[in-house]
Amino acid sequence: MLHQEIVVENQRLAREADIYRLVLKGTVADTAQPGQFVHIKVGSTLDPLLRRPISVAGINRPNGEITLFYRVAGRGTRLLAGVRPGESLSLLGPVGKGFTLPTAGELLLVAGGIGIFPLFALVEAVDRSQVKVKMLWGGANRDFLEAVGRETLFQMGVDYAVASLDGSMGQPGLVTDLLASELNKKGVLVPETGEGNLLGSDAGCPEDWGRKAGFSVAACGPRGMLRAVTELCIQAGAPVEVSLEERMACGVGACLGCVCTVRTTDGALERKRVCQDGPVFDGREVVWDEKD
Amino acid sequence: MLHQEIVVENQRLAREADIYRLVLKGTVADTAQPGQFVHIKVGSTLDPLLRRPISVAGINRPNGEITLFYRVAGRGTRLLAGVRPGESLSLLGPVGKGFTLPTAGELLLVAGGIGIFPLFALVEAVDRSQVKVKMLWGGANRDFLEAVGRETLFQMGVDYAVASLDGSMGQPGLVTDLLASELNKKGVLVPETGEGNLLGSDAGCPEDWGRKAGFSVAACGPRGMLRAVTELCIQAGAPVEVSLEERMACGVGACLGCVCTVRTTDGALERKRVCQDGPVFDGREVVWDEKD
Amino acid sequence: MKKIDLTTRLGPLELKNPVLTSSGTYGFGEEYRAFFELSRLGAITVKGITPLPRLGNPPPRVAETPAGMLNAVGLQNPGVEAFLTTYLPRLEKLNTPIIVNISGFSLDDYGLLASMMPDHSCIAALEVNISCPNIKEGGLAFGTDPKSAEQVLAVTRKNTKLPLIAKLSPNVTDIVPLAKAVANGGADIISLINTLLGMRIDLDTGRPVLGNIMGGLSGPAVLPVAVRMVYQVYKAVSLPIIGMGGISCWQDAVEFMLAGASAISVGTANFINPLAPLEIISGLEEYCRRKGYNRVGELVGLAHR
Amino acid sequence: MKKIDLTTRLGPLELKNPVLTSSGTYGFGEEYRAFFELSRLGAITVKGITPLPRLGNPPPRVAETPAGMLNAVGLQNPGVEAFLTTYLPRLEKLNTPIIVNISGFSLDDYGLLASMMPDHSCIAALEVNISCPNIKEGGLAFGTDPKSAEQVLAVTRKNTKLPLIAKLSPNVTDIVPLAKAVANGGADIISLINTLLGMRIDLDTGRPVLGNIMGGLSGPAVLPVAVRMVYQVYKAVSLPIIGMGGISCWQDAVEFMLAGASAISVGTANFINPLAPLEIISGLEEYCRRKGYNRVGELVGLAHR
Ligand SMILES: Cc1cc2nc3c(=O)[nH]c(=O)nc-3n(C[C@H](O)[C@H](O)[C@H](O)COP(=O)(O)OP(=O)(O)OC[C@H]3O[C@@H](n4cnc5c(N)ncnc54)[C@H](O)[C@@H]3O)c2cc1C
Ligand SMILES: Cc1cc2nc3c(=O)[nH]c(=O)nc-3n(C[C@H](O)[C@H](O)[C@H](O)COP(=O)(O)OP(=O)(O)OC[C@H]3O[C@@H](n4cnc5c(N)ncnc54)[C@H](O)[C@@H]3O)c2cc1C
Ligand SMILES: Cc1cc2nc3c(=O)[nH]c(=O)nc-3n(C[C@H](O)[C@H](O)[C@H](O)COP(=O)(O)O)c2cc1C
Ligand SMILES: Cc1cc2nc3c(=O)[nH]c(=O)nc-3n(C[C@H](O)[C@H](O)[C@H](O)COP(=O)(O)O)c2cc1C
Ligand code: FES
Ligand code: FES
Repeated sequence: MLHQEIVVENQRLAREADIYRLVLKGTVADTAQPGQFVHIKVGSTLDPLLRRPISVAGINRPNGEITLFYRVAGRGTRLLAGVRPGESLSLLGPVGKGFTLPTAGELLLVAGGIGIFPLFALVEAVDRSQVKVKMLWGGANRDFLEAVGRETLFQMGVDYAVASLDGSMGQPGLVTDLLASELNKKGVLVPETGEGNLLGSDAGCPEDWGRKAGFSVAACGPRGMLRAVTELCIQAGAPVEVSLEERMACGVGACLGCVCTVRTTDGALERKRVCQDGPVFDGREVVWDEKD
Repeated sequence: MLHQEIVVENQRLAREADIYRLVLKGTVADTAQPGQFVHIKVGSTLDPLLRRPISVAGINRPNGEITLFYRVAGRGTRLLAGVRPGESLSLLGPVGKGFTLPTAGELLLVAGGIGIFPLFALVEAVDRSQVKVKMLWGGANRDFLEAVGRETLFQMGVDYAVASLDGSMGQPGLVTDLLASELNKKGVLVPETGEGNLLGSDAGCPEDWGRKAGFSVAACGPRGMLRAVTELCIQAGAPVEVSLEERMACGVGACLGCVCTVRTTDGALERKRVCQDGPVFDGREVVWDEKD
Repeated sequence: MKKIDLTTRLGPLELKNPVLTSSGTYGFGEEYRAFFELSRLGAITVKGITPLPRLGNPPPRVAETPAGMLNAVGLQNPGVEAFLTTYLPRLEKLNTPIIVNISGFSLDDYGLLASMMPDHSCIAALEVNISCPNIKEGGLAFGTDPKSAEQVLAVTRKNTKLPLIAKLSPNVTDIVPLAKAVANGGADIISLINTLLGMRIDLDTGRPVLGNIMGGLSGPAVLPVAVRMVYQVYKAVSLPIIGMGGISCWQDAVEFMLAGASAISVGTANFINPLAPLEIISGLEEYCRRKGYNRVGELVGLAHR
Repeated sequence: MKKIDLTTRLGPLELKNPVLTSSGTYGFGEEYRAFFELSRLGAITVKGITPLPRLGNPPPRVAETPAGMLNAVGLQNPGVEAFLTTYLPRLEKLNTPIIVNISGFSLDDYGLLASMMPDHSCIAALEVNISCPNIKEGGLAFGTDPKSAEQVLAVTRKNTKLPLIAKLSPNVTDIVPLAKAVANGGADIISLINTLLGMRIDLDTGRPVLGNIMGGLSGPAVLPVAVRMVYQVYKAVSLPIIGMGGISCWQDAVEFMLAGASAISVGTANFINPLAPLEIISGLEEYCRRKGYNRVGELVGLAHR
């Protein structure tokens, strides 16, 4: 669980976006699964104190390498950006419950911004001779999308569609618009009743169209987007898995610091640990409005 | 006062002793004086928090370079040891009151262990065509002395004698033994009266032999050694300057964190700031037993 | 190599070494099983247990601070019944003394919790938490008023034969009267410190970071406050002390023992370095060897000479 | 570029910007003259002044802690007479409002100090320090008992027309009663926090590091405790607040203002980065610009929405 791994590469992808690709050699690659993350000690001193969770975006078992992508968000990731090839990093992991790997049918991936990173690992892991994979991806604009991963997507040879807020690339608008069209195309989207919230239970799901149609959805991105994706999937009766983020301390399930609220099948509220019970959850069980 | 200087060299001198030579290029060299120090920010985060004081050991005005020597003592100096040429460091300084530069007569330098570092700068700065300079230096053993500076001393071409605790190099014993013989040779040492403490005032000085003989002493090393050196100099009636160390915060005289106790000429006790009123003090004014 | 005696006596509680893990930072032990053989620990203190199950506070529950962290978990726990039926049997298998941290909102709660804890299981002691800052209903209030603190200990004492550890809050003007009060109430051991009350505000939203607004500060940042309190309590009260607050390496552990702690407990540091407790055990041993002590117990309180 | 109004009103005290430097960390100003034009500061608070000169505590007086430091200077200062004759004339030349921090060991001391401070000089306000942890004779005692705190402020009020700032200690169970007490006593402004009581022990000697054994913890480590207390006092008392404790960058300053501080003060951070106060002034300005505020005062207390 605790590994000292060697930095093979730690490189900025593009000036504007402040995104780095980090390749690490060690033993995490042996067991990592798409959707899991590693918990990284940045810096060698007591400040910053806590480890930083970064999703596994690529798993190269033969080479013993994992690939991570990260955005410089604050002090910790800035320190991480200063690490050089040949140095080593302390990793805890791989941690968490990853995505379900479908073995047949169709897998729709929905990514918001840098939420695409863990989905790279999923694309790689799925047997694309058996499963049809399509990626829907939204971001602010062309520059961002180019910087973050268009190239990677292209190299993966996966079918994809993009949306950008300013229309500079792909369809103007949100990635959830792409998803809605996709579901419409499939004819599985139940028209909204206007009766409000379908979330938090299966109750609102009128029919199991999506599941029957043999496709499922996996999504990663900002919370608002994941909520919208879940709503659409409920309307479409499609299984949906979402990867959540929460501030973390231990990363192993011991501190109860990283919880999200879920509604269990019997309707009771429960707090689950994003680090251990997730980060991937069934979208339907997540209580999207957390109040008390 | 606040400088960002470029690391030209940061190199371990010897395996066993964990001593580094650090050469920095910038503007401190323009004004630094022997005995002064620079206050260095180690690391880029909030831990360790405080700057670290390191004496200026070499001043190369034409090249705009200063040389520092430091021993890895703890977390801060360990971080410093990781800095690479080409990186930059934040220095505050040069700070403090350095050694008096004699222009004639003889200057006896007395160094204990790594206390030799600031004295290197003094050797360099003194006009040796006018002033006779001799270095007395003590350390634990040959390995240590070789590692820390025998080579540098040799290159400086200064007259020197060494003492080592285990006798593996030079005279067996303490550097203060060397000083006592030196003073005896000069015939200036008053035989001890056995009446005890001469420290803390000029009162105990029977005659001004040393001063009259035109020589003075400058010393740097552990507190116990400096005290013994001062006692000998008082017996010899010789002016003595000592470089003190104290834990520091601001380094500019603002926090009153780094004081030593001195007795003023009228006999009153006073607390002086090592960073600003020192680090070099007249040995006679220092109150060596600090109690309340 | 000289063998150092690491056994540690805390009043009625004897442990094989003085290194514990702290309540709320070590789950129910199992979470750290992947890292090493947990039986090597002096003891494991489990998450605070309340009479009824608690959902705890809404997220976010943690925030980082300089060399520290805030938490506002709010005593999420399965409740005493689920603890006894589901968790205790699993704890038995860890082969380590277990200290159960108990938290109540009334004197009755404490009495009830104490009376329900079996005294022939892996449970080696109860840690009476009168100092949790993350709940509105009580907790901290018991920990800041000497009279209430004494009553909590007294009622707990009446309901169990297990060794009792009183866990004190640092959020007080003077720790000594509290320490004396819990001693009078019947505590066998004092543990300190719990977390310091703190908060952070998010610059983007302009709102407090934590769902619960305020939270408890732990980690290296609080170490000097904790060492000071251990020193003060050691001087004033004769009960053995379990010191904690910011311990992340053996040097910190030695500092606490010199200040007066007979045992120490590792909390937040587990999150950064799960091997910290083991490293501390060997560091303590090595320090004793270097300094010429035969028993780790010889360190206790030396700074008071 | 939109101009942001940085002027700051603290009751009777108006400052050109909300960034001050803290007592005991900024000497008598002159020590920092080499770094920038000191008149750019909102105000400078000078070292605590007592009626008689004080040698202070024996060294060592400082110790480093994780993201913080301890000090036990013990109020070394030249005494009020030397202050008035030697230091005040030099302070006049700095062209900046000066806040004089006063410390006493009795009510009379505070009355005397207040009565001796001229009200037509560069002195813009008095900061009444009832919270210094580094002296045995009093100081902290005044700062932990609401009744005494009120009396200190009342006697000070009676002896001066200058704006009065009451500086509170964080070493209390509840900061709110203290804040209310100094408000009743006649304080115009509340400043908080002073240092937290802490200590460290040297592993080589086995003895406390500080000459005075215990000392005051300051620096980033204490920031979450300070923000919490500003938040609590803002909620409970209507006086303007000067927030301090661990501020080292503009982000920290914004956090304090959102919590309820009308001005902030930089202490320990000066030791590491003497330019910190200037960087904070421009950072605050830039933040207001980005967030669309016209006056820095609009930030005050926003976290309470
Ligand atoms: C399971 C998981 C997987 C993640 N995978 C990736 C990834 O593959 N690539 C990537 O770039 N980022 C990822 N993140 C987010 C990443 O962990 C944070 O951006 C990082 O911890 C910020 O650290 P910092 O010190 O740079 O920023 P800080 O200075 O700590 O904070 C900067 C900003 O980041 C936010 N933040 C801090 N901690 C977290 C956190 N744990 N989760 C979310 N936001 C946070 C804060 O709200 C703040 O606004 C993941 C987070 C989680 C929980
Ligand atoms: C004016 C002055 C000039 C100095 N010049 C040199 C020099 O040229 N070369 C050199 O190697 N060292 C020099 N020192 C000592 C050097 O500053 C300390 O060794 C260093 O700050 C220790 O930092 P650290 O983080 O590595 O150790 P820490 O982990 O902070 O402490 C390790 C040990 O060093 C001691 N220490 C900590 N701070 C100081 C301090 N300010 N002064 C003395 N001891 C301290 C502590 O007692 C502790 O035992 C000088 C000190 C002063 C005050
Ligand atoms: C996430 C978290 C949860 C905690 N929960 C509890 C608890 O339930 N009961 C308790 O007595 N202390 C609890 N504590 C306090 C710790 O046991 C310990 O006293 C404190 O964190 C100081 O030690 P540290 O700095 O080593 O973490 C908790 C601390 C943290 C960080
Ligand atoms: C070395 C030092 C000396 C101090 N002296 C005083 C003092 O004389 N009077 C006072 O009211 N506060 C004094 N303080 C407290 C500071 O003014 C300030 O309240 C505290 O350090 C918290 O702020 P910081 O974390 O930014 O330093 C002193 C602090 C330090 C570090
Ligand atoms: S981060 Fe500790 S339980 Fe998830
Ligand atoms: S270190 Fe601040 S006065 Fe010397």
